[in-house]
Amino acid sequence: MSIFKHHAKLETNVFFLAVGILLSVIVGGLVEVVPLFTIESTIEKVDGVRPYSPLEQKGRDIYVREGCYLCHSQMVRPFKDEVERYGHYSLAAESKYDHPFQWGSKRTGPDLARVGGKYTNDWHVRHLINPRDVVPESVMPGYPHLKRELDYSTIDADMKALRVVGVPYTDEQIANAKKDLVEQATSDDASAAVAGRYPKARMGSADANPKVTELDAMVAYLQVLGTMVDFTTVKPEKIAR
Amino acid sequence: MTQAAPKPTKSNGLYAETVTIHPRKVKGTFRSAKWWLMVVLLAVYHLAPLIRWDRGPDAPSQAILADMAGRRGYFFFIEIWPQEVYYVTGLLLFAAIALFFMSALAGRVWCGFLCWQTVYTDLFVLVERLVVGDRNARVKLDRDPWTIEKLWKKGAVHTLWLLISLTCGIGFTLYFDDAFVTLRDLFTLQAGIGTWSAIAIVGGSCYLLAGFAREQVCLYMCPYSRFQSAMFDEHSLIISYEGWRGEPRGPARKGQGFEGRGHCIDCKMCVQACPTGIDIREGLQMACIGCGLCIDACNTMMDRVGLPRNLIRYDSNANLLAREKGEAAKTKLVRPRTMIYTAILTAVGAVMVFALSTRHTVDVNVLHERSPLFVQLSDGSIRNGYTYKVLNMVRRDRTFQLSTNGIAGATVQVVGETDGGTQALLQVPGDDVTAFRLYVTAPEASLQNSKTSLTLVLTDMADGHVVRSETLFAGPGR
Amino acid sequence: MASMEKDSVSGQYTTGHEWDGIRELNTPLPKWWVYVFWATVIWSIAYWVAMPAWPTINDYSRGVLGYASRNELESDIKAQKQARSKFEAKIAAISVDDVVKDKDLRNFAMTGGKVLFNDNCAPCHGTGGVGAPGAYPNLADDEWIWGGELADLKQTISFGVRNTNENSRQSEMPKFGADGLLTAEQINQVADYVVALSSKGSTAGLPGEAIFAEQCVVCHQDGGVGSKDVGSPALNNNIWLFKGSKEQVKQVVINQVTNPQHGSMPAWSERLDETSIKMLTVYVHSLGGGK
Amino acid sequence: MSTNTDATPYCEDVVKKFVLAATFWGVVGFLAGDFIAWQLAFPALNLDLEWTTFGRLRPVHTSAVIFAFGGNVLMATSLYTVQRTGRASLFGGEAFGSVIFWGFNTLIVAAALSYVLGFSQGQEYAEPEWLLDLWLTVVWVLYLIAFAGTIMKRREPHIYVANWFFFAMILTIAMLHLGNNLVVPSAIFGGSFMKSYNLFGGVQNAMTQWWYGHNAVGFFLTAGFLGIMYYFVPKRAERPVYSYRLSIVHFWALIFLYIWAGPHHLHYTALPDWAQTLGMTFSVMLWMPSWGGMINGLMTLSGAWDKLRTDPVMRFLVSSVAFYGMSTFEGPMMSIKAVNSLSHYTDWTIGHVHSGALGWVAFVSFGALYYLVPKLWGRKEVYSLKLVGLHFWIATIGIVLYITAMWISGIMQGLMWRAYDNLGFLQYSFIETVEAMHPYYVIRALGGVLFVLGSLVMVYNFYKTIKGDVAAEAAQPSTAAAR
Repeated sequence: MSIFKHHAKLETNVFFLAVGILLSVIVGGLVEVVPLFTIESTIEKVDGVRPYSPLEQKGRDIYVREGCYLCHSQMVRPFKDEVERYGHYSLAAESKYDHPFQWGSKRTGPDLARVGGKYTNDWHVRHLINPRDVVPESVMPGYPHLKRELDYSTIDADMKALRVVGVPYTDEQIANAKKDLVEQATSDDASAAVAGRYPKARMGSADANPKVTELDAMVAYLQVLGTMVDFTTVKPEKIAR
Repeated sequence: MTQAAPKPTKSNGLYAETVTIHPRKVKGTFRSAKWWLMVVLLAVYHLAPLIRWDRGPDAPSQAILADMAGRRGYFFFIEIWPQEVYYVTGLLLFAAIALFFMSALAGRVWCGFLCWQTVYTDLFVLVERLVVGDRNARVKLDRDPWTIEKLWKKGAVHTLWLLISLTCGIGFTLYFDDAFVTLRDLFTLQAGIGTWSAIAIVGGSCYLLAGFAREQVCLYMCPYSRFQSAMFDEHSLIISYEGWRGEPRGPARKGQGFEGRGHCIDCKMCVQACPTGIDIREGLQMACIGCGLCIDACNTMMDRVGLPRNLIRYDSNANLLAREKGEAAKTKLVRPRTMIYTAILTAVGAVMVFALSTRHTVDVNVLHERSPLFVQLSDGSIRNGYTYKVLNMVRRDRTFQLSTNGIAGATVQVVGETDGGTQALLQVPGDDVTAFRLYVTAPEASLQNSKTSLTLVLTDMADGHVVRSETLFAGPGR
Repeated sequence: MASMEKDSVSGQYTTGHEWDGIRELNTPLPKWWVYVFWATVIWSIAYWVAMPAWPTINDYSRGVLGYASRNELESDIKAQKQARSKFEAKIAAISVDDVVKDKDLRNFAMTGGKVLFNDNCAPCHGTGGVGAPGAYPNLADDEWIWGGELADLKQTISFGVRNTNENSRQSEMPKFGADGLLTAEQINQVADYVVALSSKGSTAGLPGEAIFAEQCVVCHQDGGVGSKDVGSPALNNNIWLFKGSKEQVKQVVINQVTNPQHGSMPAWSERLDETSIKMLTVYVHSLGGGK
Repeated sequence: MSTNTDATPYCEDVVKKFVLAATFWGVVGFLAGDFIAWQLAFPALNLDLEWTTFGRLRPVHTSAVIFAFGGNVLMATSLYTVQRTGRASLFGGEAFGSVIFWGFNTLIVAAALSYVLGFSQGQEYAEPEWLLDLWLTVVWVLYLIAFAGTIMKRREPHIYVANWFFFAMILTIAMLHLGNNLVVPSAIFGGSFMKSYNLFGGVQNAMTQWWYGHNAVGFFLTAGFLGIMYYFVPKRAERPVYSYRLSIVHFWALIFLYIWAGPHHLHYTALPDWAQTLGMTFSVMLWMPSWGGMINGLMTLSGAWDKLRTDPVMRFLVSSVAFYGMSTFEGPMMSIKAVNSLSHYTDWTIGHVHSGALGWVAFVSFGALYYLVPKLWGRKEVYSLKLVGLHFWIATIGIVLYITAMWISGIMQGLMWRAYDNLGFLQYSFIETVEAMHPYYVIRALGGVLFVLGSLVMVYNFYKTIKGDVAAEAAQPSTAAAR
C-alpha cells in the first residue's frame, strides 16, 4: 500500500521525522488540557473555598515536603462507599487553590480530603509523632521531627509566589502573614483578626509547645481539609455536571 | 516452507491472509493421551460444580463454589473468608512455579495437553472432522464454491461449535451460585443479566478463540507460552527431529534400501498433523506447542516402511546430542533447577497445608476509638472505647468469655450486653461477624503513661480455645 | 546496501535495507491484529456517542445517554436508603428501650446514629462526643447535666436546651456576683469549698461550706452531686465544662459564680424525624456515659 | 555485515560510562525499592528519622529506577544504536558525550539528595525542584543534539526503526518535562531557592501531571525501551525484524494514542467526565498498537527459537517481551472505568506497574546490558552464561512473588473498601484493610530481595567480564543438528 512508500520520506529525513513526531504527540495534550481552562462548568460555583491561611499553607508545604501524597489521596470519588466512609465527594472547586494539587494516586492510608474536624488536635499530634501510639495496626512512619519550631521566615514570599499562580491573596493578607500565622498557632480567640481573614481556620496550639511548631502548622492544615464548603447549603444541581 | 508462514509477498497488501490450518487425523500414543485428557478435563470442568457437600442447613451444599454475594469461597471441607484470600496467593504462586517446573522437566506439556485453548481447539477440529471429513475433505470444502451441501456442512459445524461454546459458558457460571438452581433458572429463562452476560462472554470467547483464532492465540497473544519456552534447558524434554538420522531425506522408493541416505521419507505427515502448521524438522520453534502429534504421525509412517520408530521423538536436547555422537542417552530428571523448583513447590504447599490445618475458627479485630482517645470519668478513672469484632467461622452459635489482661483493676463493659465487671459473655451466631462496642475502664494509678498495652482475651466457653489480641489503652499522661 | 532478498526461514522478502547487519522483513500485518484494532476504534466511537466525550472551547458533548458520574451516585444512594428502610421502619414502630434490647436494631441504630451525629452534632460536640472544653459538654464521660438515661437523652435531643421551643430544658444560675448577691470574699470562699469538693479533699471547717449550704444546695444538692431536674452539674468530681486546665478550676468557679455562662442547644425535633432522633439517642447513649 | 567506514571510530567510551552507571543505579534503585517495601511491612524501619521515612525515600526509589537506571540504559543503548545503525560516530565526539554523562548523573545525585533533605515539588515522578528541572532541561537538550546530530551524520539512507522510537522518546519527554514543570519560584520574592509553586492548580494541575506521568511511562518506559528491543533483539537473535510494515503502523499509532491516555489515572475524580471518557477510550485503542511491539519482538525471535535453550540472554529478551504483552493488556483493562473503580488507589496498580517495570523494562535492559558489556570491553561473551541463567531465574521468581502478592492484595483491598454488612453499613474500617495487607507486603518485599540478589549476580558477572575472566563452565552443547 502506498502509505508504506510515502513513509520513506519520514524515515530518511530527520526533520520530517521530528515534525511528524511532534505533531502526533501534541494533539492529545492540547485537546485534553486547554478546555479545562475554558469550560466554565469545570470548576463548580460553590461558596466557602478560600486561600489557605499562612499557618495552613506552611502545613501544606510540610505535607508536600514529607511526601504524604504518596500514601494518602485527597479525592473522595462519587461512590456510595467512599461517600459514607469519608464524606461528600470532592469537588474541583475545593482544590482550586491547591498548587500543586495533592489528589494522590494511592491509598496506603485513608483519604484525607475531609479529615478536617474528624479527629481532635490531640489525636493528630500523638498520631503524627508516633502513629502506633493511637492506631496500633498503622504502617505510617512516625514524624517526631515535626516537634521542631516552624521556620516561617519566607511565608510572605511564598504567598506572593502563590498569588502569581492564581491564589487571590490580598495585600492585607500578605502584609499580615507572619502575624496571622503566629496568632492562629497560639491564640484560642475565635474573634482574632486571622479568623476574620480566614473563616473556619482552626485556632490555637495543637501541641503542648507554646512556640509555633511544625506540628501546629501540619495540624492546622489537616483540620481545615474539606471543611471550607458547607454542603448543607449547596444545591445538588450546582455541582452536577 | 511451512503452512503457517504467509506466502512470500512483495505486494503492498495491508495485512496477511490467514491460512486456516486443517490438521490431519493421526493415531498413536500422544493422540490417545490427548483424547483421554480431553475427556477427563472436560468432565472435571463440567461435573465438579454438581458435586454436593453437606455443610448443614444454612450453608450452600455445593462442594466447589465461589459465592460472590456471600463473600465466601467453598472447596469441599475448606471455607474461605475474604480476609483469607492469601490462600489464593499461595495457589497462584504454586501454579506459576508448577508451570515453570513442568516446562523445565517436559517442555510445553501445559500447552500441548492441558491448556483450555488446546482442549477446545481439539474438540472443535473433531467436530469438523466428523461433519466434513479429514484434512483433504476440509481443505476441499473451503476451496469449493458455496453450494447447498457446503452451506449445510458449514452450518452444522458452526451450530455444534456454538452448542459447545454455550455449554462452556454455562459450565463457568455454575461455579458462582448453586449449580442446580442456576441450571433451573437458565432453562426457565429466570437467570439474571449477570449470568447471561457471563455465558455470552465466556461462550463467545470459546467460539472465537477455538473456532477461528486457534493457533494464532498461542503464536501471538499468549504470554505464558513464552515463559515456558524461557524455562527450557538442555535437559528439558522437547519434541525434536533427529536430523542426523533423518537426513538427507527423500521419498521412499519400492525396492530401494535406506543405506547411504536418511530415514526421513519426506512424506510431510508430521507437517499435516501439526495443529500449528509447522515443520518440526526445522528444529525447535516458537510455534511448537509440544503436543507430540507429529511423533504419532511419523511413527505410523516408520512402521509402514519398516524403519525404527522415533525419528521425531520426545526427548531432551542433551540426549539427542548424545545419540548423535553414539553415546548412551540418559534422562536427567534430578538437576539443581528441578530440585529447587520442587523445594519451592513443597515449601509453598507445606505453608498452605499448615495454614489450612491450623486455620482459626474464630478471628478477632480490635479497633481502638480515636475520638475521644480516652475519657476521664467522674471518679477520676480513665475509660477507652473499642470496637471489637468477632468472626465466628464455624456454622454453630458460640459463646465466648471476654476478659482483659495487663492493667490492674481494669473493668470491661459491653454496650447493650453488660454494665461492667472484669469479664463479659459474648454471643456470636454461627458463620457471622458480630461487632461489639467495648469500654474498658481503669484506675489512673495503674496506667504507665499516655499509652499502656492491654490484652483482650477471648475464650470459647465450649472448647476453651483462646484468642489474645494486643491493643493499647490511652491515658492523659504525656 | 543489501537488496530485497527472500528470508529462508519465513519465506518473506526483506525491505532491502540493512543497518549494522539488521534487516527487516516486509511481512504484512497480522489480520487479527488489524481487526481487533478496528474493533477497539469502533467501540470507542460508540462510547463517545453514548457518553460525555469531546470538548469544545466552552462546552462538551454530553452523550446520548445523559450520563454523569455524580448522578449515578444519587441513584446508588437511593438504593442504599431503600435497603436500610426496613430497619428504620422497625425502629419507628417501637420505643427506644426496645431498640436497645434488639441486637440488630441496636447495631443499626448505633451505626446510623453515628452518621447523623457526625453531620448534625459533631460540629459542637466533636467526633465521638468529645465535647469542647469551655463550651460544649463531653458526651462520652459519665456526667450528665440533664440526665443520661435513654429517656433523658431523647428529651434533650428532641427539645434542646435554653432555646425557644416550649419543651426546651430551661434553667438559669443566678448572677451571684454581678447582681450583688454575694461579695467577692464570699465567692472566693465558696470557690475554695467547691475545689475541695471536686478534688475529694477535706471540706471540714472551710468557711465556704455555710455559704454553699445556703445559696447553692437548692440546685446543686447536698455534697454538690447536682440534679438533672434543674440541669445543675455535679460539682463533686473533676469534670468541668467551663475550664481550661486543672490549675484554672478555682478561677473558673469564681467566674461562673460571679457571672455565669450558659450553653444552649437546638431542638432537633424541629429538624430531624422521630426515627433519626431515636437512632441518635441510641448512639449517644452508647458513647460510654449512657446510664 | 556492514562495518564502520567512517573516518572516526564509534564513540564507545561514553557508552561504557552509561552502562556502568546504569548497572550502579539499577542496584541502588532496586535496593531503595525493597527497603521501602519492607517499611510498609514493618514501619519501625522508617527509623523515626526525617530522612528515612517512606514519603521521602519513595521518590528516591522511583527516580533511581526510572530516571537513573532507565535513563542511563536508554542513553547507553540509544547512543550505541544510533552510531551503529547510522554508520556514524557520535555527534560532538567523546567529550560531548562525557558532558552529557556527567551532567545527567550529577543531576541524579542532586535530585536524590534533595528528596531526602525534604525538597519536593509534590508531583509524582516530577519531584525535583525548579533548579534541578532547569539543569535537566540543559542536559536533555544536549542529549537531543548529540542524538539528532548523529542521525544527520549517518551514512545509511534510512533511519532505523529503533531510532524512531528513541527520537520520539527524546522529543516527547522534553515537551512533557517543560509542560509539567511550569512553576513560580518563591525565590523571586525573596523566598527559598528550593521552593516553588506550580503554575497550574487543582484540576488543571491534575490533568497536566498525569498527561506527564502517564507519558513518562508511555515514552520513557515504553517507546524508549521498544527502541532497545528493536536493536538488541534482532542482533542477539541474528534474525531480520519480523515486519517493517507493522513497525510503521504501530509506531505512529502508539505515539499518537499514548498521549491521550493520561486521564485514566483520574477516573471518577473531580476531573470532568468528558476527559475521563477520552482517557479510557484512547487507552483501550492503545492495546493493539502496544501489542504491535510485542508481535514484532516475538516474531523476530521466532526464527531463532532454539537459542532459548542455550542463551540465557535470549531468555531475558523473550520474557521481557512477554511481560510487555501482559502489562499492555492489563493496562487498557485497568483503564476501563468499571475495573478502575476497584483497582484505583490499591496495590493492584503497584503490581501492574511492576510487572511492566521489572518484567519489561528491567529485563530488556538486562538483556541489552549482557549484550553490550562483552561487546564494549572486547570480550567474546560475558564471564559466565550460567550466572546469567541464575540471574534470570532468581529475578523471575522474584517478579512472580511480587506481582501475585500485589494482585491479590490490591483486589482484596478494593473489595474490602466497598464491602457492606447485612445491615447495609460498611463492613470494614480502613485500618482493618491496612492490617490485612501485612502478609502481602512481606511476600512482595521477599520478591524484591530476590530481584536485588539477581542484580548483584549481574554486577559480579560484569566485573569478571570486564576484568577479562572466562568461567570454566562446561561448553554449552550446541543446538540439535537438524536445520
